[in-house]
Amino acid sequence: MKAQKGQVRVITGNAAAAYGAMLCRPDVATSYPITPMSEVAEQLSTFRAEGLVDTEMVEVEGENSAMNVVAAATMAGGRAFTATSSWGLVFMYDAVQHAAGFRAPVVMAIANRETPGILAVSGGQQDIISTRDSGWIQIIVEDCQEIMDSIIMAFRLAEDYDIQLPVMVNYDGFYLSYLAMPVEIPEREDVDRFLAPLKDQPQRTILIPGEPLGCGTHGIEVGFVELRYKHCMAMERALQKVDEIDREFGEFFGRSYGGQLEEYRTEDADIVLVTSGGASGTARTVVDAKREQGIKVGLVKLRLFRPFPRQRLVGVLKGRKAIGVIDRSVGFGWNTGPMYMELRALTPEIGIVPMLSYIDGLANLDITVPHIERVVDEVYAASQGKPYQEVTWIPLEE
Amino acid sequence: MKEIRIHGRGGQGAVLAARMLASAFVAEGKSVASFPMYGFERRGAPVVAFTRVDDKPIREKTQIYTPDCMVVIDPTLMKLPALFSGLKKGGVLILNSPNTLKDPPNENLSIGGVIDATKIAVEEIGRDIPNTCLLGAFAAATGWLELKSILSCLGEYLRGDILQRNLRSAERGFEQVEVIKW
Amino acid sequence: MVIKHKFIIKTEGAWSDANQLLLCLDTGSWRTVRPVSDNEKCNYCGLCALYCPPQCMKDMGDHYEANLDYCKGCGVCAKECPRDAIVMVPEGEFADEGSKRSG
Amino acid sequence: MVEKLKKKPRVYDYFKEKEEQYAGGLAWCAGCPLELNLRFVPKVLGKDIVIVGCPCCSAPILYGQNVGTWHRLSYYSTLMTGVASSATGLARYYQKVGKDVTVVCYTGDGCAADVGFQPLSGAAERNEKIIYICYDNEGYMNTGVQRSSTTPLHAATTTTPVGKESRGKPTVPKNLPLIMAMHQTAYVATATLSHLEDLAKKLVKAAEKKNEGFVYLHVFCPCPVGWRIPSDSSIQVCRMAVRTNYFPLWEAEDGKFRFTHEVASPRPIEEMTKLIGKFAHLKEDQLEDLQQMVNDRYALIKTLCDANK
Repeated sequence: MKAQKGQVRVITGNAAAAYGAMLCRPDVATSYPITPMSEVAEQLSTFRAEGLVDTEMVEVEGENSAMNVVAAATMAGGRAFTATSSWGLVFMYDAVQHAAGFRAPVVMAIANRETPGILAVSGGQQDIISTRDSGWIQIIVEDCQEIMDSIIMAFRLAEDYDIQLPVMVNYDGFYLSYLAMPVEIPEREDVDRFLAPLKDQPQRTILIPGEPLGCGTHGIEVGFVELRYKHCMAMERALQKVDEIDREFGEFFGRSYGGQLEEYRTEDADIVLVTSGGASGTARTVVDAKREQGIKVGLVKLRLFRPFPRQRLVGVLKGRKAIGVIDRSVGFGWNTGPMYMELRALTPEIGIVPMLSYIDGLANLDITVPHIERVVDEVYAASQGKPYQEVTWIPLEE
Repeated sequence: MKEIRIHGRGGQGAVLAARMLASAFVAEGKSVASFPMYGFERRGAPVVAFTRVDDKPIREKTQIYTPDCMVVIDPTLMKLPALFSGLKKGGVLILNSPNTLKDPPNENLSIGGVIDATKIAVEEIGRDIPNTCLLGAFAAATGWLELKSILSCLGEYLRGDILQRNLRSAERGFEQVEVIKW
Repeated sequence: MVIKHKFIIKTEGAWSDANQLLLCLDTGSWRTVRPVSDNEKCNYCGLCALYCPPQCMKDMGDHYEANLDYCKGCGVCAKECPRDAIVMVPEGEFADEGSKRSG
Repeated sequence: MVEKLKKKPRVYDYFKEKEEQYAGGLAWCAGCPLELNLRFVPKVLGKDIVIVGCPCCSAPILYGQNVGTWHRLSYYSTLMTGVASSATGLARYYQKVGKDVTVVCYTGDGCAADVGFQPLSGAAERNEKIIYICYDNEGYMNTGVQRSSTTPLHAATTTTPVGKESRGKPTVPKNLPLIMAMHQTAYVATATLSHLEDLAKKLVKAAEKKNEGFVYLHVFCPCPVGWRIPSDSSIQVCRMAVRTNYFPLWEAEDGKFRFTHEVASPRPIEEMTKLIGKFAHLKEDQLEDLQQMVNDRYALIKTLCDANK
């Protein structure tokens, strides 16, 4: 059974996010502006005004309220969507943790942008890193089509009875939010069909007016520990679930993204690059070019950041001669890239090989082809036993 | 090291008693550590407070599971099943109660200090705040510190007329406690 | 990892359910005084029951009596009674059936 | 033998739900009017309401403990920063699926006037169909009597102590009910526990007006422990607050004001402050300050009510 061919339209990443949400018919959604994602809110409001969807649009007065609105709506039994970016995401952080603790299956699109401290109305993944321990599932996508598809998959994941966890779909602010690309928009009934399995699952516990049921309770001593443990077990289950849903999406819509991560030309690779987000696309072109120059390099696109795909990463990184990690954010304290920091933790399982951390693409700076070429050359040199430096801030070395 | 566990209800001064006791031991050059354990603060809700005393600095940060001495500020707490859990053999009980104790409420108890601290507090302070009176009784029944150490530290916590009334309450606790040896 | 603990919370998230367990505090033990109503003075106006914060005044047909399991001895009933028919009496004087405060 | 009255107080006629929804023994301090207030609400509004609450004095009762719960009401707990917004999420979902549900927010002044004011104002401006009840105990009492923006002028709290250099709270309190009325939502009213029939009428009106838009009830709710009042005098303090015009009882429908209880000859503020320990340190000048504030605020609300005559 295959979905019908969808209508192809050239739309921005933001619009793709709005389409993804609209197609899943959320009961409640919020709109609040923040550069670079405001268009998501505008587009959703337009869909509502045109009657394309009957979502209750709540024009909240701030992101903190946005998260509280959608979390409550899901706990009442509804489907809810919201979108924000950096400063907005950290402003709602108490409610973000609250939603995760409640196991509220909210789906949130985030156009990634630098976080407060230094005003930067510009792209970077610091907001993902700043909320990586919030208990949310975090997915990072590469292009506009993947934004839309991932939001549809995110509802299947979040509302799955075995998961019941909120999901962030992260896409690069500016580089993807404003990037216009052809996007195939599936037919409504096909999305309904893809989400239909959720209806056959048991009904999750929801608020029932008049029933003596309290949503959110004092976790007292071991009761609290139980809930944290269950939360971690759900995260554990999400690893397989992400792969399953991606496979199912591929069989039905003809597009799949590898689930937890995607491997590109890693079969015989001596050295491997690890990237996430839009830079992964640029990295593919560099991998092809370097392959022609005889360097056996492969790419891992880290798509699922939380829960962290340890097993699959060990599978693809074990036995390589050297690894290069490009981070679009800063790991304060380790003073390396944060994703590099997490991959270092796999050393006991993948063996001690040179692992190089690259910080690039902050504050809208571009992770260019020459930058990535330099990474391949240095990682290759390191694999040949040449000395290397652990951390490279590429923009500062130009 | 001596471990003292104080049981009371919100508003009866259990937390303050633990702190005052700690200050009193410091007056005799001891090392101390004292902290309370309660959920939400509510007048009347059960509260437990801990004080550890030793010659060398205290490093443990846990609750007290094997107390050497129990101070029970509210007699109705005597019916709590786990009240005496972990009490060391040869333990001491300081109890605020109008009635004496014939036999020990727990087999590990060997000394009982019983006093109607509520009556003394109402007479001296005008309100049922029995904590300082029980500290006086504690000094007499355990002999672990002198009354004047307790009296000297009350000034850190109370002032003026309230201080004077509490000093008298502590003195009467010291003089009028019924010390029972089991 | 061998989990010995028997989970008490059956739901994924934190939910409490009165159908499973309705909790109740022994606030009656908080009292130091209790209300005593004088049937001669009381004209059964019901204000004591109306203003009682724990709403634990029992209607005895011609006067009200506090439910001693819950009454905290706050004294609002005595204060609000227009005919001063209720007096707050120290618990010590009730070493009888109603009191749980036998020392 | 005195003649026994036949009729019960009229307030009981307003009860839609006679059965007590809460357990008998609850963790409120002895004499706390908040306990009366919270037990009173579902009796008038009915037991099918959904209460939205946050950490505050009523949290140890409204929240369950692990699976156990202290009452039989449907309850949603959230953050102090998220009460009105969470209620919006619930109300909007129920409207979307066509269920007529009364969502009642229930917080103290710390949430409503301070940290949760932004979502409260947002929900009011959007005229969301919810009832927001604030019990104003003029400070953060659950955490130990710290000041809030509704703590009165010159009042002593643990964070506005009386000392050589300072004598209580130096600023006037935020006039939250009036601010909320300025949002011109469906219904705003003030109420207190000494005037239970007035409160009952306003809860009944709230249930109606909630179908048109946002309802805000501001309930004056003294804290015996925090204000240093004897446990038996909390209702008396409410009464004196009304009689001194310190807390006038009024309502505003779609921005039109009306007194629901006018005090013929208001008593001097001293008759209330003398009952309350947190004002015990007030000297003549501070007492005059407070009286002036009460007079000014009363004149303002009177003007608004007269404008509507």
